[in-house]
Amino acid sequence: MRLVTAVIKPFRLQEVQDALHAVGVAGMTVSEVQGFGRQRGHTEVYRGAEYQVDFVPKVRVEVVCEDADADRVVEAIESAARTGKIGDGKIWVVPVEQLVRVRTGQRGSAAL
Amino acid sequence: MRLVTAVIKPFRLQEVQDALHAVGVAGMTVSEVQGFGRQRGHTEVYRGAEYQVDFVPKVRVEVVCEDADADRVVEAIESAARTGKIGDGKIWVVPVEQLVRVRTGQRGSAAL
Amino acid sequence: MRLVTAVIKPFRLQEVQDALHAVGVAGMTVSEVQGFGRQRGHTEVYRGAEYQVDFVPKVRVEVVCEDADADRVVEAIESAARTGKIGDGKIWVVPVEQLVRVRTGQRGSAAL
Amino acid sequence: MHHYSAGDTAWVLASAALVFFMVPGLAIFYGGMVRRKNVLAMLMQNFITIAVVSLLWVWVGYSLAFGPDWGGVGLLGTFHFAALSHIGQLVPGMAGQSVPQVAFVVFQMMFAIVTAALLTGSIADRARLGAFMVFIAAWSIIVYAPLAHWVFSPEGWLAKRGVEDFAGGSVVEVDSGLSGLAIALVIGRRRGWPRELMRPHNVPLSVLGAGILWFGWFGFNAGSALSAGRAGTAFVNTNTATAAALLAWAAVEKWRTGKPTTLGAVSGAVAGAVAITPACGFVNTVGATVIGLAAGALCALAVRLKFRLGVDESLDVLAVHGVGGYVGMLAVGFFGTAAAKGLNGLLYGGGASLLGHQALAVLVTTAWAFGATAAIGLAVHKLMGMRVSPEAEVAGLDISLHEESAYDLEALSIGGRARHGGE
Amino acid sequence: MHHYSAGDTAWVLASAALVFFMVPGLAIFYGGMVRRKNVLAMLMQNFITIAVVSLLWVWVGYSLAFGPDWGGVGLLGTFHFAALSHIGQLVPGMAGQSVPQVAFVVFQMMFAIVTAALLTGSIADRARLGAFMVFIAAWSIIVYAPLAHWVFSPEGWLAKRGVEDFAGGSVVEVDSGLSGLAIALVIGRRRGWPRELMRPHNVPLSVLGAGILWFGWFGFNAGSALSAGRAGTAFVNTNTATAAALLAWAAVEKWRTGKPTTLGAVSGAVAGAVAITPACGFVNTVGATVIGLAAGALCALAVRLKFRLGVDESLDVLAVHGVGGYVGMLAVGFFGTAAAKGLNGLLYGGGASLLGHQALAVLVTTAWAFGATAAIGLAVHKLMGMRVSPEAEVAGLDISLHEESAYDLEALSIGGRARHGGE
Amino acid sequence: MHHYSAGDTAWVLASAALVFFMVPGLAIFYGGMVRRKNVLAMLMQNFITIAVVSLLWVWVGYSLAFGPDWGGVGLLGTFHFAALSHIGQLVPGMAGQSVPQVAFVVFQMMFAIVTAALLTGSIADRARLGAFMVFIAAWSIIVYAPLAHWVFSPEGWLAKRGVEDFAGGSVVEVDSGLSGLAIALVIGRRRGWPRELMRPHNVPLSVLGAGILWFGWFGFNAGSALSAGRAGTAFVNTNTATAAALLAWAAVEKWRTGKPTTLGAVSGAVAGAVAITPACGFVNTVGATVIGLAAGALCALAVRLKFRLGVDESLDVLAVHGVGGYVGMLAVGFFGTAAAKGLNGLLYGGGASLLGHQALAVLVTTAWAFGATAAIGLAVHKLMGMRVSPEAEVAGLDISLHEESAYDLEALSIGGRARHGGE
Ligand SMILES: Nc1ncnc2c1ncn2[C@@H]1O[C@H](COP(=O)(O)OP(=O)(O)O)[C@@H](O)[C@H]1O
Ligand SMILES: Nc1ncnc2c1ncn2[C@@H]1O[C@H](COP(=O)(O)OP(=O)(O)O)[C@@H](O)[C@H]1O
Ligand SMILES: Nc1ncnc2c1ncn2[C@@H]1O[C@H](COP(=O)(O)OP(=O)(O)O)[C@@H](O)[C@H]1O
Repeated sequence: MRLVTAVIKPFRLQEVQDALHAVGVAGMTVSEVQGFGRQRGHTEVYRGAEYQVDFVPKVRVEVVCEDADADRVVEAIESAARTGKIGDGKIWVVPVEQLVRVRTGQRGSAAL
Repeated sequence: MRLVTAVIKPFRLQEVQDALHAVGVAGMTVSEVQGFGRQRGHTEVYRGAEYQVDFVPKVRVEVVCEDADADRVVEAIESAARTGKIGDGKIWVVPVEQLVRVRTGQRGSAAL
Repeated sequence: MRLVTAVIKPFRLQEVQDALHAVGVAGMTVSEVQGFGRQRGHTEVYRGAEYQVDFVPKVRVEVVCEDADADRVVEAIESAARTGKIGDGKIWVVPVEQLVRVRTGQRGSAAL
Repeated sequence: MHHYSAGDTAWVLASAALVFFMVPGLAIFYGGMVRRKNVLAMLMQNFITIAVVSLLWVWVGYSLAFGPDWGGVGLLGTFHFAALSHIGQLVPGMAGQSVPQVAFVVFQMMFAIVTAALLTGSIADRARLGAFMVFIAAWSIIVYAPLAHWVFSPEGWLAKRGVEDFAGGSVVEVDSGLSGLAIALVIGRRRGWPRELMRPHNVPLSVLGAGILWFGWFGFNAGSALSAGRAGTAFVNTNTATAAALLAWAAVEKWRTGKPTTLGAVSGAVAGAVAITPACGFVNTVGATVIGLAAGALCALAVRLKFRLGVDESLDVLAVHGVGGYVGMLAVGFFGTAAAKGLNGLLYGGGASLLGHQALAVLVTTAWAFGATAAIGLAVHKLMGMRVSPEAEVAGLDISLHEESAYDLEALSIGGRARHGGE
Repeated sequence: MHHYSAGDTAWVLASAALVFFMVPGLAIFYGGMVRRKNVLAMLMQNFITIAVVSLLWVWVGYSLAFGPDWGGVGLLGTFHFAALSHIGQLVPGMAGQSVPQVAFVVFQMMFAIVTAALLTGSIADRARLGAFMVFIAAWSIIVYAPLAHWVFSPEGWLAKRGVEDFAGGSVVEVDSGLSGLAIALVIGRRRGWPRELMRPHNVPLSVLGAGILWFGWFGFNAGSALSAGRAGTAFVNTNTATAAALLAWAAVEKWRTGKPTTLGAVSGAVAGAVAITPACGFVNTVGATVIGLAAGALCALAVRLKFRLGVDESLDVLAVHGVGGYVGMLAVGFFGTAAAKGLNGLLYGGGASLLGHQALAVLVTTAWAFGATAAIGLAVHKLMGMRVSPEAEVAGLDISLHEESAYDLEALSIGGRARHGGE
Repeated sequence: MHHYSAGDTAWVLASAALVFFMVPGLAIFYGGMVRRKNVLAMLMQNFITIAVVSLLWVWVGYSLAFGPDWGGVGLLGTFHFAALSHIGQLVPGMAGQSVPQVAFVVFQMMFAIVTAALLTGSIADRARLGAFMVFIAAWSIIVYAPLAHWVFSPEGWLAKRGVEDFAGGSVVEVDSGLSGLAIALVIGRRRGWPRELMRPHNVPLSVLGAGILWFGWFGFNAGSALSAGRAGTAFVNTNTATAAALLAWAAVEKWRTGKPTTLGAVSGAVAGAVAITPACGFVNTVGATVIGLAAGALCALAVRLKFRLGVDESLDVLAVHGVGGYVGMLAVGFFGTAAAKGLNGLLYGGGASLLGHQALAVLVTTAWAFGATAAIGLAVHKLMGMRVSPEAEVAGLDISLHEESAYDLEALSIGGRARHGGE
């Protein structure tokens, strides 16, 4: 199995969700993260104290899927998250050795 | 080494923590995430504007452990997190190539 | 490619960021997590109700990098995050099979 | 020398302070309802409104509204009191004045501020600050001051016709509701509305704001008696209608979705306070209760209208203040009773004439507020552009317009560097 | 015609507004102390209480409490003033009335509201809204109104016996404390209490609430003088005792755990204000200081009691208002001094008779509040079920009962879809 | 017997309550500006200040400030009114007293509290609580009470010289600004300042605090008239200057960085209210407007000074209250007009003599506040250590000093266990 992790722009989440649904992904786990990269942060000023905020709010989406589905999942996320502007984010894929559904104790594909 | 990641119901965290302790796990990293899956979200209404909130608050637990301990760790989490109701969550296991304890620079098992 | 994940003390983030920059890392993803380990939490009291808070706020830094760079990245984080006191955190390395830059669709090293 | 009552003056000054406090209350009521990325911009617009209207009021607005009538036609006051000159004189045309005119100036100033501040709710999350300032300044002088003259000044043409508006059902409520609609139409919908999630980012803040509004409304309504001795009736009726409307709104929600909401309940309270505003000195407990129930129910139904019409009048100034104001103004025609004060309405044997005056006031206010506001709004929009760029809207106004971020609630703040004092 | 003082009336109306403001203050004081998932439900209960008690009060409650006594036995008022009829008359039996009765109605209304609202603290995080409404309505009429008649109405049997309760040590404080205990016993413990982490979700909100309470208490206590000229003593004593109690509570915490807490300090302030409530008009600076110190220390110790007893009286209404009320009521028997007003207490040569009256009032209030509240609570619980389902309790009342969520503080709100206006 | 005015007393008591409310307002104004890990400590310091100064004031402070002068030299009052003995008498030397002395005691008490509370802003995030308490107690008695005597008591030496300070430009504002600078120098910079990110953790809280301050300032300034009838001018001028300063500060920011900030705007409002404090009863609309504009602009420029000087006077008490106080005190010398009250200033044909008195007051206050505060601060620091350990500072004062955590905003609170009632 594979774990696909995507770091995307927050306002693309809904599209990504829909795209994943379209390729048959039934579940995912999402969290809020801060990204640092080519996309610049911004300046904030409070009573003359100027701060450079380096980080940009991003959303991380994690999907565990069958090995065979990984490419499709990556592509679905990719096209749904793309705006073409700097900071669209990254997707990476990691091998998963075991997956368990807690409720039933099912292992592997059955746990999806 | 292995990285065991579990996405569980927040109110089971304490039990999971205790169960991990019982199998000799000395450390873990926990974060708040939003889950999407079979468990339905809920509706919110604000002055007639109705929103479907798809995500359910979950807790992610990450434990790095010896290869040999992975199964025991998974099982400990599994039984502690199980309520038998939809949305109990998933556990997945990923291979880890290196582990470092920052304080001492220890590598591998010694870093646990 | 490799995914280097570090769980560090929050107030070392800036140093880690600088150290990563120094070894040529151009991007990273950061999130707030709660850590449990040798470092003790603290007590809180509210009108006589005493709570033991087990978790300590930590920051997780994730960096995807070339296989060849992984060691350098680990070492950079390690020395920047080290205070020598309990709770300095862990770093672990996981293999990555694919990396994609969403904006351009670039794969692998080109996506960094 | 004219003799003033220290007690009445104490009450009017305390009331003025209470009405002032409604604006920070309104700011957080609205601020809690917008998304996190726009909350400071909302607060900023409210405080800017306080500042701009305050200065305009003492320099010219008050005089236009309450100065000696220009030509005796009841359309506008003169500049006689501009910059508070001649302020030691009596308020023109007002009977039995027991408070110094300067106290009346500050009391009425707070009304001018609150009314203007309400408009921030209609255009939440998308207005440029500079254009907003120009708009709100023009609006306060061109729309508000004349209307205040017509109804609140004893020399105004609607007042002379016998319109009964105790504390501003027309001048404040219908006015802001219709002006809000107009300016919302001018500025256009928020990006993503009504498709995207735009839920309130901090409901407790809004609830506290509503609590402050309720608190301040005692000054607003009971202060309008301009006399401590006559304020009690307005005070109790304000509370009764507000309470009744809270329950009515919650009941409508219970009926429609099965679950009453907290934001709905406090919105109901505001609707009730709005509706009793013109009526509080003219009705009894029965009237206050019925007005509250009606306002709560009707405003609760009215908030869904904008989705039907496709108008992003964002925080429901029309549905709450407009509709509530209509209910209250017309209700005086039914429930007004000479046993309290003023004329008898339809239900107390006074016939339809009072109702007629009230309807006239409502019509005039509707037309004036909508028309004049639309005209000003279009002019400002044309000349300066009232709307931020799409990028700024997506990023949020707080960062885009103000370089600030509302919250930094991480356990340990991370991810930034200081530059020394901005040098 | 009776002559009223505009100054006194201004003070009583301003005080009524201040006391009103205590309820939103209380709502956020309590709201900050509950877990995030229940904060709106707490606010909702408080605002619902305002609405329900307000309406009941003007329609019947006031008349039962302050109407002409039924049969002269001092147990209950008649319906003479129901719906505020005959409100132009004087308050029965009250000497030297310098404010119109309608001002007295609103002032006393706020007391009825605050007292009822305190009970929301005892049953935090688990009550169904409908059943709560029925309970609080019944409680206000059956428990509160008679007690107010007994002590606050000059025609009440305890008042006639010489009980001295300046602003409600018995009627408000002991009453709410014991009623809170009773209803907490009826409704039962929260799931997971006392094992689970239930820490306050927003302490600054609670601290602000406490600040509002302190502010409003000046109206509560000094307003109870019903005269501006005689209010100063009550005002200064209120502040002195509140200040002393804050320090005493902090000192107890310093002694017990080494670290004084902010929530403890402001809870101490509330305890001090509670304790001086019955006494503020009857004592001097020495009395106020000692009462504050005693209340702060004793209430700080009392909050641990519920863990011993295993009673989840969730936000310590008993420990703060009950215990504080006892301290204050009895302290009048010791520190009361005719140099201020009223009779001399034990320490000022007045013997034990005043202390006896105070003890009587405390005993009667304790028995009545606990017994009658338990009876009403059991009846409502039996008939309707006062408690939400276990699932609703785990998910939190905000989502389960109100379909809302208090905060959306993510940098950029995510994870939801709109349905158009709920159609 | 002396005859009091109920109306004036009602106004002064209401004003006292309003001024009290400024302190919780200030607490959240400051609390929102610090980092999340220190917010409760900030609130705690403010509430502790209320408690400590309240008790000291009634027991001795008031008497030192307003008691019959010791030896007639105008330096200090005697203990005549200690513990509020002889409080039925008149305030020594004050003409035309229409409110009972006890009302004056509470009104002035609030000034003593607010002024002391301002100092919490200078030493944010690093002070030990115990040492802070000792410092603030000593400061209130040694620095504040004498200064209040010199300026506010009619028997004080500066008052007798003809210094015009309507509501505390010297006693409150310059005093707190310079005392703040002194104590900030004594306690030293925060770890990491000015390098690290120290952005405000909750700006809406600060904005609400500013709203409360503005609201309360009407009591502060217009209450200082000690008469309802004469309060109106102070009231309107307060609002005018505050409004003008808000705009001026925002304009400076627009000019300097291109983007006006919300925190800046409300800071401007505070600066304007500060500057009009000494002047509000002595100037007209022109004066109030100019004073506001000047204060807003100058204070906005002054906040950058500390970065140049390398002094971590953390929340800008010097830049806002010090500089604002200077502007206001000196402006009286220019804009004072006998048409309002007091003497004519330079611009109204009064010559430079009034300006001279004002300059004298400012110089004396500067020297006294800075010198005496530095001395007390050094003494306390030497004896007890005013500063927490580096570890406590990094972990945050809330956890380190108070064992509490301000927020638990997770959707579902996790990660802790209860121990039963701390046993
Ligand atoms: N090497 C990396 N490791 C982990 N996350 C990264 C890395 N580089 C970028 N990211 C994440 O991807 C986001 C977008 O990257 P950025 O360089 O800004 O834009 P783009 O990918 O469009 O070139 C960053 O905000 C960060 O969260
Ligand atoms: N394919 C997936 N990849 C990552 N996380 C998943 C996936 N499927 C489910 N999850 C996580 O597991 C949680 C529980 O899944 P759900 O389908 O609701 O219940 P169950 O596992 O009991 O069938 C989800 O909320 C989500 O966080
Ligand atoms: N086995 C583990 N798996 C995942 N994270 C861990 C593990 N052990 C420790 N951690 C993380 O590392 C942090 C530091 O660990 P701790 O044991 O407190 O100190 P140290 O690493 O200095 O011995 C913890 O707070 C936790 O976030």
